[in-house]
Amino acid sequence: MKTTRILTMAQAISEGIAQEMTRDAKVFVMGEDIGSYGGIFGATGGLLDKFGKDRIMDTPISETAFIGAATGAAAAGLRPIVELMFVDFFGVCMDQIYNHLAKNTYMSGGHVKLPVVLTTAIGGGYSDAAQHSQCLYGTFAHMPGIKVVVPSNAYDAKGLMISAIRDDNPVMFMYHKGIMGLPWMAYLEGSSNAVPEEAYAIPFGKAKVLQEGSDITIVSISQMVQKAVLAARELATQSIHAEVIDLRTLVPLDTETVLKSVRKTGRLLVVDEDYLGFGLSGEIAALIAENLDTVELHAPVIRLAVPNVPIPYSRPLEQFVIPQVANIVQAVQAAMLKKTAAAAHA
Amino acid sequence: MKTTRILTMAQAISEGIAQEMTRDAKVFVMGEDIGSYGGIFGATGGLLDKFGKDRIMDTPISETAFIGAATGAAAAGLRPIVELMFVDFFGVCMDQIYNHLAKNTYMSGGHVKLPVVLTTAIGGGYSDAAQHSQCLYGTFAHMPGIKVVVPSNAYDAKGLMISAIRDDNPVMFMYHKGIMGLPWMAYLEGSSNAVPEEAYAIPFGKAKVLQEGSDITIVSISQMVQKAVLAARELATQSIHAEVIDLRTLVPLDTETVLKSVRKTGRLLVVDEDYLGFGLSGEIAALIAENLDTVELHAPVIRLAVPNVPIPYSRPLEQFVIPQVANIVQAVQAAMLKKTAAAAHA
Amino acid sequence: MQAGNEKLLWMYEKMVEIRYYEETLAAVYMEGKLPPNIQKGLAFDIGAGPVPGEMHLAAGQEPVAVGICAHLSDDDTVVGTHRPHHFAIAKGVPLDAMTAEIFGKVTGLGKGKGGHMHLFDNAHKFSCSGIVGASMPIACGAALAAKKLGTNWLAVAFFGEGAANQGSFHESMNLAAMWKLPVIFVCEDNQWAISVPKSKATSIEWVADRAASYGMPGIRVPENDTLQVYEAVAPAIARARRGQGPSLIEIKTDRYFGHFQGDAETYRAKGEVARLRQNDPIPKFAQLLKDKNFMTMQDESDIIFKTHQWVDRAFAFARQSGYPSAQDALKDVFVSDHSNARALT
Amino acid sequence: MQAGNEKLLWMYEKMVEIRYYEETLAAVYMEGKLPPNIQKGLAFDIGAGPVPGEMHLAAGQEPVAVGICAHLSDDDTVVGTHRPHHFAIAKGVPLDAMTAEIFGKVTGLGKGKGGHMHLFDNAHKFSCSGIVGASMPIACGAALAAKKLGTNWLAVAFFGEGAANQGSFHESMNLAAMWKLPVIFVCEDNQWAISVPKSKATSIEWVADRAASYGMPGIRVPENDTLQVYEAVAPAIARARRGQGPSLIEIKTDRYFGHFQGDAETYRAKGEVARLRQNDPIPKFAQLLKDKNFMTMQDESDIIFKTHQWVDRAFAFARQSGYPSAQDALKDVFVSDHSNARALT
Ligand SMILES: Cc1ncc(C[n+]2csc(CCOP(=O)(O)OP(=O)(O)O)c2C)c(N)n1
Ligand SMILES: Cc1ncc(C[n+]2csc(CCOP(=O)(O)OP(=O)(O)O)c2C)c(N)n1
Ligand SMILES: [Mg+2]
Ligand SMILES: [Mg+2]
Repeated sequence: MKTTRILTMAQAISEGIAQEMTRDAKVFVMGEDIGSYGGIFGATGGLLDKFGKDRIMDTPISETAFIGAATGAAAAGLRPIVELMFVDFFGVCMDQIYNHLAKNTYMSGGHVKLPVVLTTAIGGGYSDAAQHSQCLYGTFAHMPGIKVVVPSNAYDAKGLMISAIRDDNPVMFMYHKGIMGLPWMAYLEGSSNAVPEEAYAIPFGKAKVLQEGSDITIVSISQMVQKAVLAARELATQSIHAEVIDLRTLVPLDTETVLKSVRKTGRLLVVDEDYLGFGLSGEIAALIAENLDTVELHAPVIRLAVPNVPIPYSRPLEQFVIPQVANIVQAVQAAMLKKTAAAAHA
Repeated sequence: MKTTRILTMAQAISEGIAQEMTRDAKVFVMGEDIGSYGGIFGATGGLLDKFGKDRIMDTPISETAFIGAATGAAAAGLRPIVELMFVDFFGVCMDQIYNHLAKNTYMSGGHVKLPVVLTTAIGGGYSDAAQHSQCLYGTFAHMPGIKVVVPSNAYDAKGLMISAIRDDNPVMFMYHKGIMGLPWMAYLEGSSNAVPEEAYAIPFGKAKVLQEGSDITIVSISQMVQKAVLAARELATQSIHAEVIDLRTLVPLDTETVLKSVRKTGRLLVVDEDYLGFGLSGEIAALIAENLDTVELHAPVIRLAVPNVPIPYSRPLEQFVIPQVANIVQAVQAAMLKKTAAAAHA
Repeated sequence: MQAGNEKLLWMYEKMVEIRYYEETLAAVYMEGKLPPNIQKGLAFDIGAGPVPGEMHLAAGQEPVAVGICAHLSDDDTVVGTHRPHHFAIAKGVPLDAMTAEIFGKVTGLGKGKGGHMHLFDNAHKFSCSGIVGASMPIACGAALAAKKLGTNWLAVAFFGEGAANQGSFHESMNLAAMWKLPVIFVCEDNQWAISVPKSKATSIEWVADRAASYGMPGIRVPENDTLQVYEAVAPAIARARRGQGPSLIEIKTDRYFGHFQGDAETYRAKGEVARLRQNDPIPKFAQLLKDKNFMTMQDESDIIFKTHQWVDRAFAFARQSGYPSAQDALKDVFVSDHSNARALT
Repeated sequence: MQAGNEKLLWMYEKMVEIRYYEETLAAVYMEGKLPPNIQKGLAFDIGAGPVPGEMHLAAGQEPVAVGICAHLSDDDTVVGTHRPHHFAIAKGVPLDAMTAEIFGKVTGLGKGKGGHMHLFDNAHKFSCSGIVGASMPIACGAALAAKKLGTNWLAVAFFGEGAANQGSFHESMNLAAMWKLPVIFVCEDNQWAISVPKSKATSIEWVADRAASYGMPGIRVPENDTLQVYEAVAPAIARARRGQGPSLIEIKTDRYFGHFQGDAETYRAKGEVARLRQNDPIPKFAQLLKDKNFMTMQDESDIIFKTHQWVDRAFAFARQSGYPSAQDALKDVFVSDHSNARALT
């Protein structure tokens, strides 16, 4: 009997973790304030009561030590879940993340198995300023050795979390604060959705086409997916039919779904809350540029992302640099009017 | 009277530093083994003898402390040059680099001036494996707040170093080990060239067209520029005329020079020693994809970069993942045969 | 070192000012954040109201800030934490520009770009950071500059007891000791790092004892008492000014509010805060000043009146100031603009 | 704890094996790296020859490795440094696969992907890293696993005295102490971090004294002496196995080669190495064993013969093994391949 309820993404994540912890005694959680506090963003809510302090371990503020310890414990056969409270803090522990957790499998010729899930909060929009509002998934996707999972809704989050825990490789699981459904932060409600009670796994590397459309492809991830869906709804009233793709994971990256869609629509808008330059939006645009032998574009690719500035604190500034639904609508409208030079010739 | 000599890039860098240190008593250098050793890669060779240990300061292996100290000293009016021995070690000190050095100017509304030059060695090709061979300039260019300078030859290195020291903002100065002209590492000899004795500054954000050509644009940076020049030479014997562009700085990025060239050639190959995904090669390809209204491509864009794997140790593996002259030649040949779907139609 | 009358009154004044500042902010912070003005279903909305985002208040921790800053001049550098207001006020950061920053206004210290965890004031050599442990390396740099410039200025790095387990603590202490930098490392032990008590995070009782690892003096201040702080740190200050290097000082203090505003504090024993507040250092200090005839009742009410007026005026200033214009977000990445910043299409 | 005869002979054997291994490697390393076979104008080419890249040798530091590893079994974890061979050999890592790895051959521990700073052997629970200070957090994790699995296994983190100023040292020591993890932190003090002497980098004399900062025992071993190491660490080992938590041990030792091969060592006083070599712990240990009649002349020459044979065979194995095929570079990013790896076009 399959039962579903509407859950918030935070609830879905902690439920996924709890089910895997019940199934597999090797799974445990470490991090700051993940015990009695339940995780600052609720990702480990209720777990301490269920599993006790030997499996739900609050740590000192020593990210290098405890994330490195996750690597060591995983190499020794356990399956740690370890939380970096905000992705913005990665700089204090990046060496353990990318020189060890991400590389030891490769450097050992595949002999060292590191089943670690590194959870972390991303995203802005609530005036937490430059050190607490970034996405940075582009940074992690750039460096090989860690899978990068970035869910946009509760259903996906649970299924992807279960896959992450069962994966024998390091997985970075990045949840956007503005879709966790926290009782203390406004959120995009599309992110709370029906979640089966039973455990289920969503495979990595499969993008989801959230809405089909023939005019333009909107590729996005995380909270921006929710904004893209709202924009697409608005565009539909203007008879512009956008296809909305949620990448769900960046490593592995589902290039086929994107290519297939852009071959159909001939237009691409990438919507991204990470920095514009040298990141996700560039990678997706490049994918099209590399495949122009099989993709025919009607309009140049458009990228919406944080315009290469740190996230400012003040609300009007922050709202200006983070892509909003209105920006997406406008960008699509602009794309519909633009023509590639080649198309103009033809 | 202007005098020039052939210098190695290491010599050019240390000469540039020495001249600025002589000019400005506020400039000093900190780092591991930068004193009596002269920098592991020679970037500070001879400086200890010239300026003494108060201005050429060997540090403990405490990158967070001494790079953070550079930020603090700069805010207090000094102009530190600080060395991170290999860029691969950034993970132990990234918080100080990107949450403080890179952001304090912005977060202070432009009031805090941080004239810091952060020098670091990049690149592989000599079997130093996954923790000592990366480029990672894409990572630093992705995050706003630091200028990113990556010279390909001695002449540029000196002029860019002098600009870096005179700049009132943080500058990451990344020198590739394989073009430093070290007496203990094979290098691409095009990197040692004529360098005026006098001090001179090369402005940031100006790419250099190293060789004009009409068939394809090769965009590159650092050591790969030297490889691209060799490939272009070989291609010329096959009557393929490649235009070779050295970006020189990634932040600021000279998009105009790239666009202008690709408008002319209709073909683009990006050659990059950083990881392929979510980095430099994607950004340059995206630049074209965004500008397809004014750029008409004959062939899809091609990217050559490290194929999303850590740098392997073993020579045949490493040589396989790092783009070589032969790969560049082949990629150009392939590009000359390919057609975009739009061009095929026309 | 004995504090003169003026210094004592200054300390009292600053503590009163800080306390009233934090209490005012606590109230203002809630504006617009509660139902029915927020998204349906929420109990609170952190991003709403005139002061959005996280808010870490320092009520109860005033002795740390004023006891240390009483020894400093404008030439000395202070680097604070994510909980920075008490340090900023004690260091003399102007209330108007600071408050405007906290409101995200263009008249703010950082033109609204920084916010409450990112207050920068060159004139008073004050800065802070939202990253735990980040104050220490930066203070080392300021101290290095002081030394290189041939001055007797010093730098103070404030940090919480939670931060004392961050790698930056160790690296900075060693560097400062090695180079004899004039830094005072000040650990505010309020016993909590968000929900994690010191006893679960720090393997020894006193962070101050870690000074021995670096060959520097370690000073324990066992009570949240202004005069104790002031006197205990004096030798460290003198030592630093004499060019003899850094010291580490740890002060037991109390956090009266939650870690941030909106924190349900379920991890705290019921009544803990009420108990702590019985030891409030401000009335205690007032009593002392009055007992010793350093302060009259009139002085006291003057101080209260004037500091409250300052704070009220600063909040009024902040409220009346305008927001920066949206496009300004693209400026100030660099002091002269050559960034890759570009507007959304 | 007194070492039995067998243990003593094992220690001697391993030291002889390590020394001969490092000396052999020093010679092999130079093959192909000198004129006239390299680029004109170079004195040396680090990337050339059968063993390219950086090479950090541990000759002189054998007592650290064998004195500690003599207490360990295959169930205990060792995490080494950028200078890892002595630890690997003492921990029982097979010489053939290790040497093949150093040659970049497909028969290597990591199929040639790791190289000399990245030796991984699951069977002997050995790993290492080229990042200074990185061994400590990872050893904490291995110890945490040992504890969670209900065993009395332990983990050893080796690191240089230079690494003792890296933040990871502090964080790991505190975490291990807090959680009573069975970790032995072993600081190899060879007095140099590349060209920087300990006296210019570390603000106190003994790293071991930093143990007090964490409430764990600190053990000083003032001589590069195998038996001293073995005996001094015994209580720490016992303590860890009893579940009483970590210890820090520091051993004065000597680096006979340069930091890496090719290092001109201009920073070292002339004759320093010759002086150090007069205290060579291997002949000293041999003499002791013979004096106490634990080892005959015959035993000694058997040991030398057999260890040299092992090493020679390992080098022959490595030389005869093939290189991985280039395309294999795209494999092993993940244990089951779902990476974004893709071949150059
Ligand atoms: C490197 C880093 N890790 C974690 C955090 C999240 N965080 C913010 S404040 C805090 C607790 C700090 O405790 P303490 O240092 O005692 O200061 P207090 O809040 O008590 O003033 C934590 C964990 C952070 N900002 N930076
Ligand atoms: C984080 C980091 N910083 C710097 C280096 C460069 N480096 C490699 S070995 C070394 C010296 C290490 O000294 P020590 O820890 O004493 O070990 P030893 O070489 O003496 O064995 C340095 C600075 C590095 N590998 N990692
Ligand atoms: Mg605290
Ligand atoms: Mg050493």
